[in-house]
Amino acid sequence: APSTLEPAVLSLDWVPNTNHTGLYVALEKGWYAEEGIDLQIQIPSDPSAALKQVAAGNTEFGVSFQEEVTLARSTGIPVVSIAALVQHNTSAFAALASSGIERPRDFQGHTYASYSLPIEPAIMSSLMACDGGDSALVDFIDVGFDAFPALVGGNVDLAWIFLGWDGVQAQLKGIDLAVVPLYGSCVPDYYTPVLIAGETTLADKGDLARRVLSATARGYEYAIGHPDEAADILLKYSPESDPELVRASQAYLSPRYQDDAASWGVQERGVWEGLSEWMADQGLIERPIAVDEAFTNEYLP
Amino acid sequence: MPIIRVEQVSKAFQVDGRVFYALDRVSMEARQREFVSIVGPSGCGKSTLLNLVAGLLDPDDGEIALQGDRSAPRLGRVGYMPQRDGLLPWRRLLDNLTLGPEIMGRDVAIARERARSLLPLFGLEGFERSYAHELSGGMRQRAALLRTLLCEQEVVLLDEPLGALDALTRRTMRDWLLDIWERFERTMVFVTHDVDEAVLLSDRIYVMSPRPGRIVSEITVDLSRPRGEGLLGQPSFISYRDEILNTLRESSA
Amino acid sequence: MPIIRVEQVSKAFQVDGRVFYALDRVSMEARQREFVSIVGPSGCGKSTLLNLVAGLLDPDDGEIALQGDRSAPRLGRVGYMPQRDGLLPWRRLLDNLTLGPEIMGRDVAIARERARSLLPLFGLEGFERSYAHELSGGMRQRAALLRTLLCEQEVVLLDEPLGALDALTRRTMRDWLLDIWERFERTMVFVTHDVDEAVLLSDRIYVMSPRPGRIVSEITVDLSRPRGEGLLGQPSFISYRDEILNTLRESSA
Amino acid sequence: MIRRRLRQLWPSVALCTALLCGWQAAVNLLGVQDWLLPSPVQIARAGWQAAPILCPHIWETTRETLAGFALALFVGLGLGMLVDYSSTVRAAVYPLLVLSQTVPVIAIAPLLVIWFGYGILPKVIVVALVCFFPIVINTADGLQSTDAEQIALLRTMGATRSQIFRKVRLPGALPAFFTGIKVGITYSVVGAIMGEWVGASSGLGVFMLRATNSFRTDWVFVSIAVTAMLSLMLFGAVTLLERAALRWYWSSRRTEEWEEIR
Amino acid sequence: MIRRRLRQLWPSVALCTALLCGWQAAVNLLGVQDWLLPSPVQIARAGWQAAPILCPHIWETTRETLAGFALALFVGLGLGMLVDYSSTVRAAVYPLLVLSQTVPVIAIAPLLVIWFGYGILPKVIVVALVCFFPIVINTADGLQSTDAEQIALLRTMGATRSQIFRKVRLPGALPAFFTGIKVGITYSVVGAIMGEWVGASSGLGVFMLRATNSFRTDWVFVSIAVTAMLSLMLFGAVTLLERAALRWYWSSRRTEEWEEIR
Ligand SMILES: Nc1ncnc2c1ncn2[C@@H]1O[C@H](COP(=O)(O)OP(=O)(O)OP(=O)(O)O)[C@@H](O)[C@H]1O
Ligand SMILES: Nc1ncnc2c1ncn2[C@@H]1O[C@H](COP(=O)(O)OP(=O)(O)OP(=O)(O)O)[C@@H](O)[C@H]1O
Ligand SMILES: [Mg+2]
Ligand SMILES: [Mg+2]
Repeated sequence: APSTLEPAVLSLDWVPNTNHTGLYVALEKGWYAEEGIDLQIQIPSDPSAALKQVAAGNTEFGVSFQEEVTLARSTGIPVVSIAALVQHNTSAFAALASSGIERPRDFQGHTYASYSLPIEPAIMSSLMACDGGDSALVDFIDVGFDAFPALVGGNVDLAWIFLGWDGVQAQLKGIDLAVVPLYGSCVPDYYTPVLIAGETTLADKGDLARRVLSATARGYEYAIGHPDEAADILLKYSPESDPELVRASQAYLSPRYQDDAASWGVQERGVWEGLSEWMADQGLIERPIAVDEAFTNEYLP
Repeated sequence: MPIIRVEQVSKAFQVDGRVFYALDRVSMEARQREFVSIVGPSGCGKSTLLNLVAGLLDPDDGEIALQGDRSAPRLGRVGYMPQRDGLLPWRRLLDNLTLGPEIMGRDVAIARERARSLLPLFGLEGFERSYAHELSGGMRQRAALLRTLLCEQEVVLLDEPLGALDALTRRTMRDWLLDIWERFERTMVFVTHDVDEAVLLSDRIYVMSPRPGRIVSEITVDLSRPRGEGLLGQPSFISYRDEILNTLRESSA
Repeated sequence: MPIIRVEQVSKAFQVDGRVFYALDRVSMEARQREFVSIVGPSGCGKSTLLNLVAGLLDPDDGEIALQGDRSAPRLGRVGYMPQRDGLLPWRRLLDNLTLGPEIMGRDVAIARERARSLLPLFGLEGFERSYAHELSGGMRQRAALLRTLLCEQEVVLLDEPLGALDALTRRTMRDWLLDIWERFERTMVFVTHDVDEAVLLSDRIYVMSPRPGRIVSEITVDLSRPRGEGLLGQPSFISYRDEILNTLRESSA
Repeated sequence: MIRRRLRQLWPSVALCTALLCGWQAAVNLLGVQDWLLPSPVQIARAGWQAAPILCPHIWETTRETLAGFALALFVGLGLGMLVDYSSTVRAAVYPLLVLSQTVPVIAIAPLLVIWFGYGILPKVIVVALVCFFPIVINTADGLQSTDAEQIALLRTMGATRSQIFRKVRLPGALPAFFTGIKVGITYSVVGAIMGEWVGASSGLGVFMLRATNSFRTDWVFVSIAVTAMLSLMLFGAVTLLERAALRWYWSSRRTEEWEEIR
Repeated sequence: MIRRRLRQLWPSVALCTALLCGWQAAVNLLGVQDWLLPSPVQIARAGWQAAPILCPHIWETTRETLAGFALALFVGLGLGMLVDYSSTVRAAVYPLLVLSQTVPVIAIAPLLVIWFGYGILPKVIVVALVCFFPIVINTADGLQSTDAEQIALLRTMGATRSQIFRKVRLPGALPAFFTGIKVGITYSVVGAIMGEWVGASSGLGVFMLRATNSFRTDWVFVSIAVTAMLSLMLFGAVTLLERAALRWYWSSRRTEEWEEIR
């Protein structure tokens, strides 16, 4: 009976997009209810706010990113990554194809629209260093509101985009982008986005986490198998989104949720260690974090 | 025991940085049921004196006692008609008139009825719902006078209540004032520029001189009441009048 | 040719939703160098008439001509002292006095000098830098009068300019007004409640009746000038005075 | 009466129409891409299309706005009076009022959610926070501007502080109070939208964010248009209320208007 | 004079100190995590530590604020006068003014960037956009409240519209104008921060974003504290200016204050 459902809040990192499809599928199909959960999905003011709410424990679950979790844990914020929503980093640096930028060292002398994330300069400099460039010659502009329009409008030369969303959008609009993907470059791969929970939540309501992940995994598995239906479900919950964009993006992302992993959501220790050490090298965190506390596969079905 | 007793009161203002004495050791009093007038040249401190008695100002020096009490606050114990009418612009005439009873917590409905019944006498009938800016200068003054009297205080201070009125209206108002005073046993302090009026109305008259404001003479008017306009030509009247005018003339010279 | 000519002018206001005639077919005129007074009971429309002549209001009916011109705008062509002083609260006294010359684009420095030289006569010396709220009622009125005369217009409308003044100050101001009028060949329209004053000063007197405001009588005062206070007791003076008072009494009855 | 109101509307309608036409022409002639700046016609079309989705969002935002503004009114008036109560209170409270406006909502968003959850409350609080400030300052300054003569008169009648306040200060401060309300209500809908960014699942702010993220600029502009319309309606309602409440004030101004050659 | 000013400061200093102590105690006693809400002591320590980094940001934001506010003043006063010019202009322009406040900066950020780039200009525009509105409304309402008798007097002197405006309306509207300025200036620094979110490489807004994303809540609060301090200083400066400009006004109010039993 619905009256016995256990309420839980899940805070997205940002407005609903295809990263979140599995969540909405599970919601729509009633799989959370089957697990006895009344899941509420909320949208925060910004990603870091979601993480803090989860850490504080008044929001049970959240969507975040591995580098954020690493950073947060290094400052003592008790959040744990419990599932990888997408197995590999789909971020990329993008420029307009007409700009002539093709590889990282070409970034020199150009302007870059930054989200003010601390990881951006580090990644940029590593990437460029591998290619014999110098990131000091890139002009960073912090764009609090939106980077992609600035890129397309020609106000900046470079922006950080998500291939599964901005990249798809560019294709649909017939904008030719030159992209330098992070996955496969000399920068360590990491999980983005991930599902997180607070340490206290896990300690007190470990079973809830297990049930949520069980339903969520079903949702993502469905999305992997039925991209079109899954896209329609997402659109039902986010009718403001552009259907064409969502469908194309879903087609791009569905095979990438699980990708080469044994099952959906699994995270590897190596990936966590790799990023943590790299971030420590870059001075983003003082010392590598204890990765075993930062992530767990324990709650996955 | 006098109802109002002002003893050696001084009051100074700052004018252009310098201290300026508006009142200098002024003493005066008004006994129960007395009609006291204050005459004096413009700017001699008459309004300041009334402000002090009403409790709006505190003396820099000296003491003021209402009903023998020197220390009690004076605000709210006299009916005061200030020189400028002070009608509230957002109230219609009738609501302006009943302000006093309203503040004092009396029955406003009764006050309204009383005000309404007096409107014709004050030449304000038909203007019950007018705002102040729709009234003529004299009408505003009459409204302020009526408002003051509707406060029904035993002691009434009037600062040039008839200044903006023509001779006829003035006489009506004056008669009515005397009537109120006699019938309801009021004590009146009356500031005026009109020496004839002062003599006609008063039991006692204080004459003031300016800069600094001082009381230069106190005249008791020993004319029998009721006093009509017919008195104006009589020698006793004229002698009072001339005495006051002379005092004024001398003190200003 | 009269400098001011008011012909069959009517003016109505809305009072409580009803139309109310403040002036009903009023005709009057003032010739060059003439001293014209208007007397009438409070609320009869004297201020309204002056507002019309000054151009602040437009007649609902009838015509007004300044210097023979019926159609030209009247604003800015007469010196006008309104019944309420209208001193600007953010200006110090001296700056209030020179407002007219300032508006008319005359040399303000000269006007200031002139104002300063007249301050003692007006009993305002030492208050050059006072704000309006620091002046007594009579001082405000004198300031307004001085401000009006510093406009140096040929035609001057004065709405009860001496109402708040005591007899002595009043006489000084009156004498000075006459002096200005004679020396500088002004045309004066003077609203007063004081019938004596009207007779003493005027060449011609209009008497008004109230509701609706009408001119009930026009009296030409044939007394030789200069006219002193001594005139007050003389039979010719008294007959003028009584005539006016009688007219007023009758029209109000 | 109503016809006069309508006559007063035409200048703004005319000007708005002219601006919209200019915008349309500029977009068409300059070939501005629609994802950057859609034309009015595109926006109208998008609005038509989005209407069914939009309605519940509008309703949600309206609720938040009204509740928040009511709170702002209450708090603003209360604080305005408090600040007027004594110069010590004034000196103590004023800086805090200023402080309250200098904290970006986004910076305290996590706190708001943790304290007040995801319900309507945090949005109501954000709206109130945004709107109350002009109301307080205008009320306080209006109360302070009371005519000294009027106060003196009431004091001679033995009026208590609270009587002076109710009978003189408050009516005298009403014009300034309404000015503050007009400024405040203008911010209210935008305040609700900002409140929704703290965390919400419906409302115009949510709609706007989602549309932005989908690069549906036309829908973004639809939500701006709706926001603007809501704000204008509220502003208009306050203006009507002002006219009604300040009849004496406007009647004495009107005198001036016909007196003046405009 | 200066001692009196200082004496006026103590209530606010006392209240602020009390509030800060309460905050500190609450954080300590309730064990609030510092990444959620740092204590005042932690903020102060973080401020000390961040000072060298912070200074250029503060300077940048101050520049934007001042330039933007100057523009707002200019535009606000100008529009206030324009709106007062005729009731037709008023009716036409007022809705546009309201509209200008209902567009969230986030929605027009891309346009701002495309039109004005990443220089100081878009920030100045955002500040002006945020601040000018209360100035216009207060100026317009203040101008409208002019005493009808005073205007009548000037008209009899043959004053032109512009003379009436300069000699009566404007001085009479000054108190309301200053109220508007006080409200506007309070928004100015936050406006600059929002302007920086449109795109900037330095400024308090940038600092705040970076600190937020690095989970340095203490630094976020440092930047809020700096914002608050800047805003307070500007507000204080305006208040001083108001006192100086409205000597007549305050002198007539003072009469009332010593008259009143407070
Ligand atoms: N608030 C004030 N600040 C400075 N000076 C003042 C103040 N109030 C009154 N004065 C001065 O005190 C003197 C006396 O003023 P007051 O109003 O008592 O005169 P008055 O006798 O009533 O004159 P009038 O007959 O003209 O009304 C005047 O010179 C006036 O300028
Ligand atoms: N703006 C207005 N609206 C409505 N009625 C008005 C207005 N102005 C004047 N009146 C009315 O017109 C009549 C004449 O007013 P006016 O001021 O001309 O009288 P007055 O002769 O100057 O009186 P007083 O001697 O008392 O100053 C009065 O009844 C007044 O109520
Ligand atoms: Mg006086
Ligand atoms: Mg009159």
